[in-house]
Amino acid sequence: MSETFNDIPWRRQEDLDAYAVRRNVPVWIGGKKVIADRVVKTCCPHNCYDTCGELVYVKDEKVIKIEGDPAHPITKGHLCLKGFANVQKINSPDRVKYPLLRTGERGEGKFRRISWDEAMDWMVDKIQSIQKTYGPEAILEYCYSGNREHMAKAVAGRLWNLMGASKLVGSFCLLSGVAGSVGCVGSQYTMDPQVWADHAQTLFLVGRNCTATNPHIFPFLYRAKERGATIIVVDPYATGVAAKADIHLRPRPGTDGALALGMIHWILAQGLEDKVFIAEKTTGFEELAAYVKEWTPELTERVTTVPKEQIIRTAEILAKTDAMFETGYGQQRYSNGHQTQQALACLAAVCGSFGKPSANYDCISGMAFPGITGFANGAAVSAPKGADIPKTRLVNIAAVARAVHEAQDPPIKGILSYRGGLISQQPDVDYTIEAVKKLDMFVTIEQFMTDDTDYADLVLPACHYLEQYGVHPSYWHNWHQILVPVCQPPYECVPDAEIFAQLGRRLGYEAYFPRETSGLDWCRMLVGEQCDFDAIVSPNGPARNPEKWCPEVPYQTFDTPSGKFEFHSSLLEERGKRFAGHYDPLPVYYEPDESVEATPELAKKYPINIISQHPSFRTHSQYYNLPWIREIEGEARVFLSRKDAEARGIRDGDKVRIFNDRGQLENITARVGIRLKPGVAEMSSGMWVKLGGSVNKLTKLVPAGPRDILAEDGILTEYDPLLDGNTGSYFNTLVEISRMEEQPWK
Amino acid sequence: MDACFDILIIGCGAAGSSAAFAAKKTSPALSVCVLGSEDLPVYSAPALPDLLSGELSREGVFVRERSDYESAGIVLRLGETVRAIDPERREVHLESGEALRYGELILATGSQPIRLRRMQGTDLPGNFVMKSMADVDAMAAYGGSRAVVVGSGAIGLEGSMALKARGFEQVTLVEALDWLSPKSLDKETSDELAAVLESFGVEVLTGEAVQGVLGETRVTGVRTAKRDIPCDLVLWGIGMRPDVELAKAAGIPLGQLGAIRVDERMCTGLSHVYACGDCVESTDALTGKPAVHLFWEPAQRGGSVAGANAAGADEVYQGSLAVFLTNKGGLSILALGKTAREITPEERVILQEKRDGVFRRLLLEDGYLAGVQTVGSLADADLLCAVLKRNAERSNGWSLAVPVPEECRCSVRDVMRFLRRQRRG
Amino acid sequence: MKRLSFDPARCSLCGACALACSLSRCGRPEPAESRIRIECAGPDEPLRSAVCAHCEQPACVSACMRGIIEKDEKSGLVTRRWENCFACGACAVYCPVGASSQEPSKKAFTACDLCGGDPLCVAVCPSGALRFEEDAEGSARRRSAYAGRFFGSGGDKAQERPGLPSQADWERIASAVGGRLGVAVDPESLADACSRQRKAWEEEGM
Amino acid sequence: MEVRQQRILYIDPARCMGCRACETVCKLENDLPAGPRYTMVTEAETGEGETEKLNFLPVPCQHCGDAPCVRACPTGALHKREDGVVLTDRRKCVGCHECLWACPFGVPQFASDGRMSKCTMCVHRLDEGTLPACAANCPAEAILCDTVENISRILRERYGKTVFCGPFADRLNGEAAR
Repeated sequence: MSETFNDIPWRRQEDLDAYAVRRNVPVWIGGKKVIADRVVKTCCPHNCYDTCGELVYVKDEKVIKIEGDPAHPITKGHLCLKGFANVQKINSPDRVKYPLLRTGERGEGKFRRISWDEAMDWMVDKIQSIQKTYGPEAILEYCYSGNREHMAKAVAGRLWNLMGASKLVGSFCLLSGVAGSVGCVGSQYTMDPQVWADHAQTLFLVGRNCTATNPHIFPFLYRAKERGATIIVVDPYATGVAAKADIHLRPRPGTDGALALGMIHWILAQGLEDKVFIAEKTTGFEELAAYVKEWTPELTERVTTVPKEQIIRTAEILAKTDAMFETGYGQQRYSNGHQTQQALACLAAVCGSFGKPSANYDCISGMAFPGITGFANGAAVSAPKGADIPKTRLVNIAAVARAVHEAQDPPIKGILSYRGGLISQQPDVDYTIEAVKKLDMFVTIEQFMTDDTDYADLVLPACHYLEQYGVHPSYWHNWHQILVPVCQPPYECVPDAEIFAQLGRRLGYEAYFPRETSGLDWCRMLVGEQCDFDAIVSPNGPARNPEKWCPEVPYQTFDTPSGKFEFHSSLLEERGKRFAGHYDPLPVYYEPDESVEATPELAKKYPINIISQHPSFRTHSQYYNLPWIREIEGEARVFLSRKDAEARGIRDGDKVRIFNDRGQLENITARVGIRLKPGVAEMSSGMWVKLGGSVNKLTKLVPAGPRDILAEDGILTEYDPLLDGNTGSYFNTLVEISRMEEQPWK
Repeated sequence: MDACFDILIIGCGAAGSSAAFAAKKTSPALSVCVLGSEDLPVYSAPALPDLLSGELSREGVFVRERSDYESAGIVLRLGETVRAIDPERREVHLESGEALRYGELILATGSQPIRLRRMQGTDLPGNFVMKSMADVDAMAAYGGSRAVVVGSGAIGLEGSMALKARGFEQVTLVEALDWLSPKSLDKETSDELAAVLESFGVEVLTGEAVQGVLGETRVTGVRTAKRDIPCDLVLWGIGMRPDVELAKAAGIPLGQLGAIRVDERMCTGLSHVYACGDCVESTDALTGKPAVHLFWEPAQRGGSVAGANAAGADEVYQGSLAVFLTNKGGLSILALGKTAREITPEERVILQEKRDGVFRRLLLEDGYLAGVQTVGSLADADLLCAVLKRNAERSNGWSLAVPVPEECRCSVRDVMRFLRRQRRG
Repeated sequence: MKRLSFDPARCSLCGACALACSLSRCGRPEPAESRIRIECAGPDEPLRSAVCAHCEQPACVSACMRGIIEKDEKSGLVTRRWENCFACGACAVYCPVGASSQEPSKKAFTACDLCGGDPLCVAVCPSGALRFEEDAEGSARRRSAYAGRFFGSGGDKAQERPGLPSQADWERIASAVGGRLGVAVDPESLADACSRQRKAWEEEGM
Repeated sequence: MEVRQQRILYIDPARCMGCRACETVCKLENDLPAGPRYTMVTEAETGEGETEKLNFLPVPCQHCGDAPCVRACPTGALHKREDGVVLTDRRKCVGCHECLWACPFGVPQFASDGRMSKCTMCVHRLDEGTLPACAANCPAEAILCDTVENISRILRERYGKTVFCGPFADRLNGEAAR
């Protein structure tokens, strides 16, 4: 075998040629024609709306080129900049190639290469000794969306279930919005974009920077716009999609809910509401109408800083035209995020924007959590029949650092982390690092030496998503393609599911992790009978998910307890009787945890509200280490308004310090301009801590969402992700910015 | 076992040396060997007149030290004469009997000065050429105070100035044709040049063919068609001839001008054999026709192209310009492109001026600048050179060549102003 | 490597670069002694800079009959041991950009050496037409400036040729040159030299 | 001489939304390391108050009709093909940077070998009848590569309708299409 491929006896070798769409295909590379051995169809499983169809060209078991799959009805053969950078990523010389065992102190980043056998021995030994000393619940997985496909997580889930480890639940991304939305609407659906593109008269986008997170929406937006539709964008940040909008509303961060309430007020005051829809398909309208009385345009302007003329104009357009609501996730990354989404859902209902090809409401597709909705048979994989699966405590990922710090009986002593940047992505970096340092075992499965690997005891070489199987239905459009490995894993990299299967076998669960079960088998087991599995495996696919899960025009009916849209949410009301938190049946507005209004004393010290968008250059913390991407993105930057810059003597291009009581960032390049209104700054999330640009040095661990999981230290016995849902409230962060003494140009 | 080199270079002059360094730069892992017949690393032949005049020290003439080759990882074997090349077996046979094997061979065998061996008296002591350092050493050792310089090419002009500067009382420059450097200059320019030479005390005789060298045991004079000129030594500067004996014997195809034919990558007609320098026939950048340009710059540049390509690169040599350039001790002359005789009278416009001691003559062909001759300054040399090169490409579909507009064809100054404007945008 | 980057659109043709350069060479504001020359064919004609570009395949290196011009692989600079120059002029003839010229005060042909990494001409250029930067930087800046012009974000001004330096500019330039050379430089003499140069151009009909 | 139809790369700034996919698809297609950027998406901020917005403009080679780089190149390394594509013969380039100083768009790039290279309009693809990589991939369909006539037609089709529909004025006057 070549030196780029080491044989590992238990790593599966499969005939990947079976997946070829075409064979011996000429393809241009750098102006030269190369014959690729095969082209394989797969999809991108990153945490992104688009879930693009991809055609991957492979030669000598190396990915040489990626193209969009032109047959994909939504992504139409187009990829984003990261899609192409995957060629550089998968072939990067910096990949973790072998298991590495820490030799220095945590944080030093010193390792030595060991064999997989040694690595497995080390893990088994550690896990068993932790289990013996503290009990099985002292072990926890940490996993998020680096590769967002569901199959390997379910296979890992099988292992945690068998072991009786603490179980990771929740999300720190979007569940607070989901809770607000589910409370009013019930099950979540999205309408295919080509439907609204041909019918909607108005597009209403909230908190959604489509350039970075949803580029494939643009042809549909343009189709609508060129048909004469009005585009309205709500975002404090002047995004690329805002630039294409007819109206751009720029509320103070965290006040989108108030903005929606103000619009509902105006619509009701003018009698513009959809009276038929309200009468036939909703409940609780009177309670809402009574509450929004106070939200006059004047009050709304005062709270949101959006001029009342703009509020009125927008409200009238939404009410008078067929308006399609495409809400994103930015607006719900505040401690009041669930309320904001609830208010937006109510606004859509007041406008009658439900159940029509021209006017509907998209928050997230239920396909985002197929195991919860029942599309995927998660239990079949993670809770095998006949196994003795103990009920264990649950750890909420939105407060995982708190849980590690505070857990008793047993404490959390071992974390096996994969597909997530624990240190760079969780709020309050220093607090997270302290938590990691308390562990007896911190194992990461990684493709590169990240912030996490520096603190890990053992680093295992992960596979790129193109080297493993997976199931990842999109949470925006409704087309589905199974991920298949396009090439054999290089070096000693092993697909995630196979690592867990082998670990399971080594921990004594041979019966539950048969060697002959392939990734495709696990995928098939997970997807179950809900769709024609073979139709979505390369060379076939993609295929639309069945109507049952993705109606073409959703929300003709609602599956709330009342069977109607609930302005006054009975689900949230009931849930609130059982758990501490903020389960308000109405979309009552309250200030975010930290803001110039909520914490005026703190705001004297730290007057700038910093928000952190997801840039197009990266998916969270991935890709920045690639030369192509780094060249485009450049160094860490903070955007601020001219007024704020002037007041601090900061000029465009200056190096600045950003700080609050939780931490500080130095030598960040200031970009002064129009992107933000005074009082707001923006710094993209996901930059690595060790590169000095992690905004999470400044953010605070305050999970948004109705349930107050901090009161429970993030350790739960029962959890409903759709109603308790939490999100890191990254954007309610106050800071001060100052110019550095030392400037590079002097 | 025979020594074996990835790249073997015959000749350690400008072309051979630059080929060696270029090859190493392109592919440092390859083994490179340079064979030189003189026991000296590369030195500047064009600087020999300054060595003769005494302006430069011996050390000052060298371009590279032996240690430069060593530190670049090049094997330098000096004082080696090559007997034959066996392209079949990819071997080079030395006089010593040793055979060297090669992967790629680069011929940089240079040129030899033309000698009139059959003319009476040319074998007497006191007959000199100026090609090598040994020639200058010999001349310096020989001494004397009166010299006749035959031929008015660069060697003739610079040689006579150098002898004057060396302290010779009488230096006579004899040119058989009607004026000086007739291949490069028109008569008008030549007259300017002659005046400059005479102002330095060089006597200029044109239209006088040398018929013999006088003397019994050593040179005592030169006989021309018109007179006998008494002198202590004769410096012959009547031309150079590419040294192609080895190539010819090895069956390497020669061009119509008798030098080794190479393509733009400096490949000869035999695989694995490159050639560069004075021994090759390349393309004239202005005419596009085959040309043998025996200058430093083509040798140096052609050498680096040959070296790089032999080491695996893909470089091209875009031909060279016939540049007549001398800028020494107050003698400053530059001629580029065509002379008046090379342009048909109907298509020809000639402009000439002398301002502030600078003589400038511009020749337009069909309205395009086609020739330049200046005496007294090199100012704007780069511009004129660039315009000539651009005009040479005017047959190309996308050529940027622009004729000088009618209204500017009145004076040198107008043309120069137009050309300056043309250079950008 | 960083190199002298010239933006013709931003040059006011004030000649400060050449004056400063010559001051550092021979102590006089004498454009003929400068190693940088801004060539101008007329008031509305495009400008070009004649200054050593430190080419990758330098014509001067192969032209030089003394072998004293070298391309330094590490720094990327084209260096000259000009003390050994015997002034054959070949570098000037072959240089594609006209950057090599015989300095009257020296016997030798010379070219810009980037002042050892901190070019004086860049320090004095009052309009930002000359910069010392990486290629990528210069390219990105030009591209962004173009976008600014395209969308009209304050780019209109950038399109006009900037005006000549003011009195204050000349004072700043004089003090920058003086500070670097450790001598007093009279701002008047610079302004005078500038207007002399412009007059000469006018006379030339440019 | 018969002039072949001139092909251009046209960027529709109304459509470009700054995703930068053209930058990496170009890197991949042309096998470029970090360094030379055949195209680069630039951003410009315009407006004040309510009209403040970001604008995006990818800047590949403009393949100018009368290309200043071709004029400026002293070694003849640049030329314009009959169909309008400006191409570089890298073997003739000496790396003098004259093209970069002359180009109003900052397009010429210099790879680690110091020679100029730039956007070729993907001639290798054009010659096979496919679009340049950036144009083929653009998720916003903002990059067009065609003859001037065809591009003009596409743009009229895109924006003609909008003019007649009017963004929303008539609907606000009570004539909702509902």
